[in-house]
Formats: sequence, structure tokens, C-alpha cells
Amino acid sequence: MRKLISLIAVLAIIVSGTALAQATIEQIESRDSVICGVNATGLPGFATVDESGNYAGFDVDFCRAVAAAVLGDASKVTYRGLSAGERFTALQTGEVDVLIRNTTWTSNRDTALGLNFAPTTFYDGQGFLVRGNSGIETLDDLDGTTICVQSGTTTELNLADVMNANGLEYEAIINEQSDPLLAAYDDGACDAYTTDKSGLVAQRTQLRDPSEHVIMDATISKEPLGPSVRHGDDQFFDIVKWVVFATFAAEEYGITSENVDDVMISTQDSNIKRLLGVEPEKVEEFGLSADAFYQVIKQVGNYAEIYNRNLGPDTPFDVPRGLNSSYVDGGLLYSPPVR
Amino acid sequence: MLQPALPPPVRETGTLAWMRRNLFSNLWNALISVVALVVIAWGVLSLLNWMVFAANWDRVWANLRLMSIFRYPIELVWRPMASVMIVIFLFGMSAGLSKDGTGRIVRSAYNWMMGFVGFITLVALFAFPSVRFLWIAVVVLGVAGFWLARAVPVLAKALPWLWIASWFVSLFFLLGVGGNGNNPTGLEFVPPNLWGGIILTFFFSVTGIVLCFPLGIALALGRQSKLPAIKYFCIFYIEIIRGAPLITWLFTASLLLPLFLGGIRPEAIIRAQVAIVLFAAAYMAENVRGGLQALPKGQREAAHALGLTPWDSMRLIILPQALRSVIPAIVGLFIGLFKDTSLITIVGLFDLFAVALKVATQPESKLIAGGIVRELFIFMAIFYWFFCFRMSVASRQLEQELGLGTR
Amino acid sequence: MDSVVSALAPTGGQTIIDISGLNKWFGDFHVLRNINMSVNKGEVVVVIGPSGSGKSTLIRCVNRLEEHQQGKIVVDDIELTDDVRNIDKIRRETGMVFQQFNLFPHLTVLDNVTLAPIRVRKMKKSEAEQKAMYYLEKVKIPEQASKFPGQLSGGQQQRVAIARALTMEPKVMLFDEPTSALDPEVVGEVLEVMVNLAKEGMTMIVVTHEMGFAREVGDRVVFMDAGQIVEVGTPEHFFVNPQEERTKSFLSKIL
Amino acid sequence: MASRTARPSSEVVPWYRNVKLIAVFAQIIFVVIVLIVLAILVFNVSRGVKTLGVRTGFGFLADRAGFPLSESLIPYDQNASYARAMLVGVLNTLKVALLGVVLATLLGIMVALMRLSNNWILKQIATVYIETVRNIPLVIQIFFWFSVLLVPSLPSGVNALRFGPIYFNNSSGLIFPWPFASSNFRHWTIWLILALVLAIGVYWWRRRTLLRLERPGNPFWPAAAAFLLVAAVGYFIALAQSRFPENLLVSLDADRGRVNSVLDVNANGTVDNQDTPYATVPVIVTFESASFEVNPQRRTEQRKEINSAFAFPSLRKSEFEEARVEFVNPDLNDRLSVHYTGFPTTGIVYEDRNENERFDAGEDLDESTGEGFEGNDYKLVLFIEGFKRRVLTERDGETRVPRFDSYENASFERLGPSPLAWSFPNFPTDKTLVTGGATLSVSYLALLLALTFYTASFIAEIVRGAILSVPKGQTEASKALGLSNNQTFNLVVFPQAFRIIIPPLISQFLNLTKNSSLGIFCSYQEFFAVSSIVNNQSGASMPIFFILIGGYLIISLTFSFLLNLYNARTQLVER
Repeated sequence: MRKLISLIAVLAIIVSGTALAQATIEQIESRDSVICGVNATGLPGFATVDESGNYAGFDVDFCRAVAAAVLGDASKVTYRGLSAGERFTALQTGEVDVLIRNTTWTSNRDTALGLNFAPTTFYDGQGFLVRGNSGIETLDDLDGTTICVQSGTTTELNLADVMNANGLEYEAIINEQSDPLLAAYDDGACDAYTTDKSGLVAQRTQLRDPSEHVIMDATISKEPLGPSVRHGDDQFFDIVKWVVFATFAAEEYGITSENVDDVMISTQDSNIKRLLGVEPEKVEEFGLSADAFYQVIKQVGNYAEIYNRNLGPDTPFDVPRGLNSSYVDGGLLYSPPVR
Repeated sequence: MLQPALPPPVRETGTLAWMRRNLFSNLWNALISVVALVVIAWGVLSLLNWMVFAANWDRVWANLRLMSIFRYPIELVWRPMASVMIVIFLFGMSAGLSKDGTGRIVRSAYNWMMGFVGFITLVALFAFPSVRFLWIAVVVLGVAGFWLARAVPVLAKALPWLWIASWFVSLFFLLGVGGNGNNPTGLEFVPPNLWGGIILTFFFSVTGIVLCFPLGIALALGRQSKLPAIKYFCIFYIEIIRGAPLITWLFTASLLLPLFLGGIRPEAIIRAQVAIVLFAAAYMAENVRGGLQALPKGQREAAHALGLTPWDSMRLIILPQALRSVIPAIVGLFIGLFKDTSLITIVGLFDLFAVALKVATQPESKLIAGGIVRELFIFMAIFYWFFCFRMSVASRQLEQELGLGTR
Repeated sequence: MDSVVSALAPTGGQTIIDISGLNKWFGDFHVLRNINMSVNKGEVVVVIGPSGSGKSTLIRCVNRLEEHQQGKIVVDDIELTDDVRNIDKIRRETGMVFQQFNLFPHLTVLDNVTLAPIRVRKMKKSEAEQKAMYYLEKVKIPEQASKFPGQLSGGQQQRVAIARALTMEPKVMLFDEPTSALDPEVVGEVLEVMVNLAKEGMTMIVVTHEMGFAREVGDRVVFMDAGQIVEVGTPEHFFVNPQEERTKSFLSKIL
Repeated sequence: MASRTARPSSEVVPWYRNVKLIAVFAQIIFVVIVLIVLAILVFNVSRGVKTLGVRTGFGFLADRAGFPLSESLIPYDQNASYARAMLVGVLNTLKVALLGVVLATLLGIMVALMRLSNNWILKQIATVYIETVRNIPLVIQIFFWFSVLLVPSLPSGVNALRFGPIYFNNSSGLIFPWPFASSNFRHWTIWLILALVLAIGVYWWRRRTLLRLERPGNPFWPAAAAFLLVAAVGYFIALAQSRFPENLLVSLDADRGRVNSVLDVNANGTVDNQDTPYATVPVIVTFESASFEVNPQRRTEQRKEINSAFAFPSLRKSEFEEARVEFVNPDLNDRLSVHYTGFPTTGIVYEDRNENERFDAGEDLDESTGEGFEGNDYKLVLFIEGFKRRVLTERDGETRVPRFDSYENASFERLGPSPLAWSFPNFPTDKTLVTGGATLSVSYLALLLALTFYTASFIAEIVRGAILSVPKGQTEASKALGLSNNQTFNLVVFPQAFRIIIPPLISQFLNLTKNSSLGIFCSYQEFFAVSSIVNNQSGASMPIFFILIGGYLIISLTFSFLLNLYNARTQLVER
């Protein structure tokens, strides 16, 4: 009989999901899992599935960080692959708790679509891939060149705006798909290939000789990517925000998953004490257990660890940190104080 | 005195005569034959050359598990395999119990299936030790079902019910219930978002055809109804659904179903399944309607004249005949559904096609020059072709057996 | 018309079918025009007439295979109205044999025959089968019981159809051109069954072109044309001395 | 019917046993249930609109779309409205569906005839084709055509395949000459209408004459001849009437390689931003002499690597009087030679080490370094004398001509106006981008080919089945009458098969149209794909759902209405 009841319960959960009225954090706790919306088709370095079926990537690690903070276990994540078309609806209707799917933070999405964006985890922007021996180094060198650009995206608009603004002439080779464009670039059909830098990095690995090509310094657009939650649940919004800040702060203070236990014992810095829950009240104000951020760092790592694991020099991608460095290193990652 | 039968002149038989008749009957034919032979030889050779020497099958091979079961926990792989066992066992029983004309078709399909399963088992035996015993069990059960049914022919009566039950049992095994770490007596729950690959492709299309069946029959009957309200509702439904492509209905179900249901948000897999079922039901209705229309009017009248209730005459006289005559069309619909499952990738579900696309984005796959899209495509094409072709063969045999399509 | 109506009056005995003032239209086409007719228990009424004269429609109205728009049909004291219960009752009391046999091809002969007794009369299966075999013997094909209709000849099929109707033990049998679809050589075997049935005292309405049958078995012959009953009479009277011009010209063409 | 009174009934039938009332009640209950379900859905949606912020109403259609579409039959840019974007999608759907239907029918009939032929190989080819194509999901086939066959296998950019004025590569697609209607087209329109009316008249007249004379014959040909004749005469008259506007201003900017044509609105004689673009002005551009420099580099052709390859902007032999290629560094002219793969614009730099004055394998690599003669050190220059090219200004009032590094005496000549202006594709100076002509994109071709091959396999089976269904007696009868094989097929077998073919063919046409929605898998911007983008941008999923379903329904219904009309006619004519 008990099995029958639980069968019905399970079927009911599958059929109905959970009610919208409950606070997100309560829902997560009652189902013992964070539902995290990630890229469905897979974005190299950010969200992929390996041969044994495990999700991996930069975005995925932040899903795990949220789970570590809320449930104390980074593995308690239910991944939900979302296409670009359904991602916002999925978040609005509560199908996912948090959307971590290379989504650019824009004013329209913040307001009209009812999203709340946590701090940017990856400052992306449109860049250019050129041949190392082409002599093209600055934006001005692109005058009179041919540029391969994906159509139907903001990248095409950005390119047109920037080139017009600087009075530069160029020819665009346009295609909807990135693969044929990349092949065209590889075959010498265009002098430069443009898309978001995160994409350039992943796609460079597909070229015949990746070392012949360089990513130009110039960034012509702002594409801040970060987690987002839906309007109307400030508590959960705060949690996601501070999970991200905690990874920033940990890097700043030099706390890693390796040394976090030692730091906890030895530290005299009251900021660190509050962050790691040695002084529990600040963390508990979030409605989380005192060791929430400790678990994030212990199980997932600080920002540098996450970055290096997925995009760093030891990966096929090797994306330079650039803007995605801590503010102490001249980047944009800056965590407010924990007090 | 009867003239004895003589062998035909030599130039009428033998290979050379065959070639002359079929390939070189005149100059024009000879020219076409030669050109076609050269083109075919070149095409086949270059394809084989590519497949053997140029293609990189490592990534496909390494991702076979992902493409078969996607993220279904590997330690629970016996559960989808249990579903396979049940189905093969019942298949064996059906083959063991079949005798007459249509039975021969079931038998040949069974033999083919066992050959296929045997092949997979051989591969598993050498390459995938973790599932080798499961596959051996599949083969054993397939054979056992056949002989069990031979020995106990009474089972024939239970067979339809066993088939229906098998769907529920398979669902039960795939989904699991009651168990978790603390309660090992049940089967651990595996949420549908972990299902994918080939098992999802199969489960999805089978569920689609099973569930669309009653709805399709109801719609077909409704469309034939004398009551205008019901009739026009059914016509409206069928024509609207058939008027727009499946992909738009998937899109609708994915985005709008939660809205229609007022905040109730079924799992993505259920939303897609609902769309597929509602879609297939309209086509099923048209097939069944064909069967109903082909039924002579006298059958209905005779049933009335005997005083059978409408329900009884429908159940005992009309539907059995109407459905029998549209079996080939229903197999055709199933093939269509099986192929159409590849569209659920548009709503973020991971059938074989979607998983293959995902495999192409793995960092390791990206490192191979030119990617592995071609290899993945060949793999998928062979998979789909293999099953669809066999089903369409069966459908054609059924058509002949039922005396349809012959004029 | 008065003369016709008076000729329709039952010649004695108990009335089992009473049709009065029956009118029916197919769309705008007036297919049955003011039909008055009654049939006594044990009587055999043969309906003849050119094709399209409404003969079939008339007997199909009796068990509500066709709905009539005006008039009254009473079968065994039950009036045929929109009442579901009455329709069911009347269908139980009337057996019907069709031109195209209309056996159920997916059921064996035995299943064809026992289907209605089991489902409608709620008979036990064994009882129904016993009864079925009795009637199959009566139509002289008990040995075909386990075959499927498709395996039988036309004449055999029609006899099964008669057995099927009889197994319900109806009070009235309706025959809708039972021999029209048969090869000439097997017409005889079906007619023989019908003749025997008539001799046993079954009430029958038979639409047919078999004038021999009408002459031999019919108690009364009804001639219809253009949806009306033109003439009614005993076979002797009808075939020997028809009154109406229309009847004369019809008979002159077919005899 | 009112005059027919209800049948008198001796007893009152209770309502629950009255067959007529039961039918009425059943319908009422059914309608009530349907209405209740609808009401629940509407209620849920309206609540969802409030709580979830889902947009309703069609007002969003007027908003600025903001995204570009690479393929459009009507003028469109990102400042256009969502409604216009959707319209572009619908037209793109029709563009692929209409051509696909024609091609699939032709291919299907061809394959059916192959399958029926008495050549064994042809029969087998047809069978294998049908059995393969119809048993693989269409979406995988679309994917195959796009990502496996077309994009990686076609030459890219400058390596475009060339058949005369037709170009084909994997970034631009298929480019071919195409006549565009100029502003003078209106002079010709009247003649076209006249020709059409006349053709219809001739058709009817000829048909009636043939009927009266009881002669076999096809009234189509005289009608077609009449149309062509009037249209041709009309064209020359329209040509004579054609004028360019007084204030048309054409200018050549040889430094930038541009020809501009604008209407000089403010009459100041120079091009400024008040002027409006004026399209389809044919111009002949001439350069007395010119030169152009490039670096040799490694290239890929047909997936094979070629070292030291060079490619100048493509020139046709008719476009120049004389051309020569030299190394910029004069010392190299003695040491290295040039092998032309397409004189004078493509070739390979090599070192003729075995002095056979021919390019041999390996000679394109420098012996000392093992690398190609590549980069600035081996810069080549192309000198040409007397360059001349005919161009046509495009919709934005602009077109491109080669932009040479240096030139002498560039000039241009405006050609006369005409109702139709032929636009030829050409390679401009920036090496790769083809302008002019009409383009079918790779996405379009992939979708078109996949739909054509897939649907044709079904059509072939329909046609074959229909032809086989014509009784053998028909063939025997017509042969007995002395008709030839061809006559038997054309006059007896095919007309009978045709009647059977039409209804299932219609449903295949509709399938093809609906299947074009899979264009999203090869990034073809048809109705569904555009709707998805609009949904993604505007969040108005509810109204978009209605537009999508309604749009497809209208397309399907119109299609099937027209085809059924035709079907009804052929069925009538047959009898």
C-alpha cells in the first residue's frame, strides 16, 4: 500500500510539478534538489555532457554552487536543458529555479521579462578572430576587410554599429549557422571572424591550426552573462547573488577548496569568519545554514578554480581572464563586504 | 500422344540472357546501364573508403552509452534492459503463438528482431562487459518466450493483456518508485529528465501510438456521428491539428501548456508527449475513418436488426473489422511517429538526434578537425533506417495478407 | 383508394403488424406514400414491384432501419416511436435477412449465429450454441459451423443469415430480396428453407422478385409502385386476375 | 418541411428513452463540456497573464523587430516591424514550398518511371533510393544536406564553383543572373496584362474551334505563342517609352570601388544623405589600366591543402584586354614562376627546380624552409589593360566594381533604361563577396533539396501504384487498336492513373509545405523560425501561437482549396 501511495505521489509530482505559491527556497528544500536551466544543445566550456552523462562546464559549476549553498550538497542539481526560445518562459513559470544559460543581462530582460540578474559571472563581449600573420591588430586595421558574421543575432548589429561609428568599410559574409562561417574563415574566405569571445574561444579549437589564429583585444559589445531568477522572490535572489559574490570573495581572500578548512581555523579576518560561517549570524540572515558559503567553496571552489577548471589554460579553450579577473588584478569581479 | 515438355532455347535462360534482357536490351538501355554501374561503383567505393579510412568513429563509440540511455544512471541500466527483456519475451510469445497468415509476418519480424538482438549481444560480449549478461538474458528470454508459448498455447488469450501490461511495467521499471537510499525495497526514482537517447526515442513513439489509439478512434467515430455538434467538433479538431506542422504543436505545448493549465507545469517530457499524442490522434482518426468507410453499410444494419446495442455493435462488429483493415496504415503512422520523435529536440528533450548534436559539442569532439558530424549522421541514419525499413516491410506484408492494396 | 384500404383488412386471425398512414421522405423525395397494411400472425406477405418502388424501404421501416416521418407502425402491440425501449423490443421480435447477407466476416458461422442471443437475449453460451446448432441443422448446414463466412458459397451464407435471424426466435421475419444476389443455381436451396419456414407457420414479409415463391407460399401479394400500394390480393387473384392497369403491365413484363 | 406534421404517437415517451431527445441531450452535454473546458483554459490564461506577465494582444506586431534576416523577398531591415518580419517568414515558406512541390513532383515521376522501366539497374537504383530516403527522419536529412553535404563539401569564398556567370559556394549559396524589374517596368505591365487576356481568349477560342472541328490538339500552344508575341512586341514598345528621371545622378567612386545612383532631390548635383537611392541603373565601368596586389597563401580546395596559392578578384576574359602577373619584388621574377589555375586571377607560385617549365608536386614549397612561398615577401601584382565591366545598381542605389590598388582613367557610361534590367553576379575587389544577380542561400538549397528528395520518394510510390493500378486490359486494348507504346502511355494509361494520383498528391504537397517548418534546423528563415525569433524577442507567445497556427492553416487550406479545385476539374474532364 505504501508503495502504491508513493507511486501516486511520484506520478503526481511528474504531472504537476510543484505549486508556484511556495517560496523557491522551500520548494528546493522539499524536493531536495535545485532545478537549474542550462543550455540544451550544449555550449563548449559552459555546459556540456560528457561520455558518462555528467554535466560539466562553467555555467554548470554555478548551478552546483547554488545547490551547495542551499542544500549543502553540490550534486543535488537537476539539470534542465533549455532552448533559447523557452528559457524565459521556463523561468517565469517556475519550471526552473535558476537560469544559468549564457543569458545576456539587458534592461529589457530585467524589466519586461521579469528576470532578476545575479552578479555577472562572465563578462563576455563580441571579439574578432584573425590570422596571426595578417597584421590586423586594432579595430582600424579591419578597414576594407571581409568579416564573417552570424546573422539573426545581436553580433551582426553590433558589428554594423561599431564599424559605422568608426567610419570603417567592411564586407560581411553572413550565415545563420556558425559552423559554415567558421569553415569559410578557415579557408580564407574572410579576414576576420566575429562572435562573442566565449564562442571564439571554443570555435578556435575547431580550426585546422588553432595556433595560427589570434583573438583581437578589441571588444565591441557588452555581453555580461550571469545567473537569473524570476521577479518576486527576494530571498532566493539574495542567495543566488551572494553565492556568486562568495566565489569572488574567496578568490580575493585566497581561499580555495583545498585550504578552506585551514583558513577557517587560522583566520583572524572577521570578513572571512562571517563568510565561512565561523560567526554564523550573517549567513543565517539569508535563511541558510551557517556553513552555506563554506560548502560552496569546499565543494565547488572559488571563482578562479571554477574558471580554470572549465576555461583555463589546461582546457582546450584557454580563455584569458581579461575583464573576468578580480578587481585587485584589474578586472571587474568585486564582492561587497560581508557585514 | 502428348508432346513432352522441352527445355527452352539456351539464349532464353542463364546469366547472359538475363543480362541481355534486363541490362542491354537495346543501345539506349546498354548506355544507361554502363553509366549507372560506373556511377554506383564510384559512389559506393568512395563512401566505403570514407567510412573505413577517413571517418573517426572513436567519439561515436565512446558515446554509445550516452546515445542509448543518455544520463540514466549506469548502475540502474538493468531497468531499461528489463523493459527490453519484457518486450522481447512477449515478442517471442507472440511469435510462438502465431500460425496463420498474419502470424507468419509476426514470426519473420521476430526472427529478424532476434538476429538484431543477437548481434548486439555479440558486440556487448566483447566490448561492453557491464551489460553483457543483461543482453544474454534478453536473448534467452526471447527464445524462452517462443517455446513457452509453443508449450502452453492457452496463453494466447492472455497475450493482448500482457502486451498492455508490458507498457505499464516498462514505465514502472524506467521511472522506478518507492525506493531511495534509505529504503532499498523499492526501485529508486529516476526522473524523466535523465532519460534520453534511444530509449527515449522508443518509449516516446510507442507511448504516442498507444495513447493516440483510443483518442483517434473516438475522433473517427465522432466524425462519422450523425450528431452535428459532435461531428463538427471532431472535424474542426482534426483539420486544425492536421493543418499545422507538428513542430508548431510541440512549440505550443512546450510554451503554452503550463499557461493553459493555470500554473500546473507538467514535466517537459509529458508536455511533448501530450503534443505528440494529440497530433497523432488526428492522423489516427483519419486512418480509422478510412476503415470505417470501407466497412459495408450492411454490417451496421445487420447488427441493428439483431437488436445489438450501439455499444455492442461498435465493439463487436464495427471496430474489429474497421481496425483490422487499417493495420497497415497504423504501422505507417507508427513509422511516421518514430521518425518524428527526432523533432522533440526542439523542446529541449534528448532523443537520439538531440544527444548526437550534444555529442558534437563535447570538447573532445571539437578537437577533431572537421568535427564528427558526418559520423554521427551515418550512425543515426543507419539506426532509423534499420527499424523503419523493417517496419515498412512488415506493413507491406500485412497489406498483402489482408488483401488490401491489390486491385 | 378506399377499395385498396378495404382489401388490406386482415382476413381473420390476430394482427401482428399494423401499418397505417405511413409516409416517408428521403429529403424532398416522397418515397412511401400513405401506406396502410397489416399482417396477421402466421401470414406470409409477399411484396413485389419494380425497383425503386419503396418495397425495401417499407420493410426497413418496420424495424427502424429507416425512420418514418408520418404514420403509425405497431408490431406485436408495440408502437414504433422514438422510444429506445420500443425500438429495442421490436428489433428483438423481428428477424431480418438482407440481400447481401451481411454476415460478420470476422466471426465464425457459429459466433455469427450465437452473437445476438448471448448479447441481446442474455442467453448462456452453451444454450445459445445448442439453439444455434438446431437452426443451422434446420437450414441444413450444421457442418459449416466452425468456418468463416468468407469460406462459404452465397447460398450457404444466406442460409446462415436466416439461421442467425431465427436463433433470436423472432415473431416476424423480414426478407429483403434474399435471393437477388445469388447465383441462379443456389437460389433454390434458399427458397426451400423459406418455404419450410412458411409451412411451420412463421409470420413473414418477403420482398422478392421470385414470382414462383409468391405464388406457392404467399398468403397475400402486395404490389407496390412509386411508393404506393397499388394492389393487394391472394396469389391466385393477383396473378390470374389483376385489377389495376399498372399491375397488368408489370406482370406482363416479368412473366 | 414545416408542412409535415409530427408523427402522432399514442403515448408520451419519457425524455430519457426518446432517441431524438437523447441525441439532443448528448449534444448539449458535449457542448457544455467543451465550453467548460474552454472556459477553464481561458480563465487560466487570463490569470497567467496577470501573474506571469505573459503578453497578450497583437499590439506588439507594430514594434521594431530589431533583428536582421539574411533572406527576404521584400525589403526588410531591422527597423521594420515584427509583422513585417513574420511576413518575410511566410514568403520564405512559400518560396521553398512552391519550388519544392514542383521539383518533388518531377523527381517523383522520374523515379516512378525508373522503377517501372525494364532496365534492371535503373529499377534497383529507384528502389534503393525510395527505401532509403523515406525511412530516415526528414530532420536528419535536412541536417545532412546542410551540415554534411553542402557546407563542408562546397568550395568556400573565392574558390566558388563557376559555370559561366553562375557561382556556387558555401557561404553565399547559388548565385545566378536574374532580371530585375526597373522603375520602367510599369510601361511593360500593361502589355503583359494585355498578353495574358489575349492568351486566355485564344485558349478558349481554340478550344471551342477544336471541339467544333472535332480535331485532337492542345489549345495551350497557340495561347502561349500569342502571349509571347504580344509580350515581346510590348517589351520593345515599353523600351522605347522608358526614361530615366531627369534628376538621376550616377557617380563612380573608383577609390572605394562603388557606383552610386540616386535621385538628386535637392538638385545640388552631388550625392548627399537627402538623396533617395535609385535602383537598377545599368552602367559600364572602364579602367584604362589598373593593378592589384595580393599575398600568396595556403588554401584549401576540395578539402585539399594547396600551398603558395594566390587569388585575385575574379575577372572574365571578356572584361580586359591584357593581363600579366608579376612579383612585386623584381628579384623573385627570375627565381620563381607562376602556374595559373585560372588565368589570370588564380594560380600557384612555384620554384621550377627541375626546369621543365611546369608545376610539379612539391615545387610550391621552399626547399630551405619546407614552407610555402607565402606572405608579404612574395607579394604578387596583377596588371591589366583596358578593364571593362557592366554592373547594375542594387536596391540601396549602390553596386560594387573592383577596387584596384592603382588605376588610370576610370570612367563610366550609363546605359539606356529598360523595363527589365539584367543583373549579373560579379566578384568585387574584396576577394570574396559576390554581388549582383539573384541568390539562393545554402540554407534554402539544403531545405529545398531535403524536402524535394524526401517528398519525391513518397510521390514516386503514389505514381507507381497508380500506373500499376490501371488494368492490364487497358494496355492490351490500346495496343490492339494499334496505338504505339508512347501513345498507349500518354493517351490511355497516364490519364487514368492521373485521376488516382491527384488526391494523395495533394496531401503530399501539403506535407511538404508543413515540413518546410523544419527549416529551423538548417537556419532557413521561414515562418516558424521567424516566429520563434519574434517569440524570443517579444515574449508574446500567446498571440504568436495564434498567428502560427492560423498562418499555417490559411496556407494549407488555400493550397488544398486550389488543388482540389483543379482536382474537381480534371475529374470532370475525364468523364
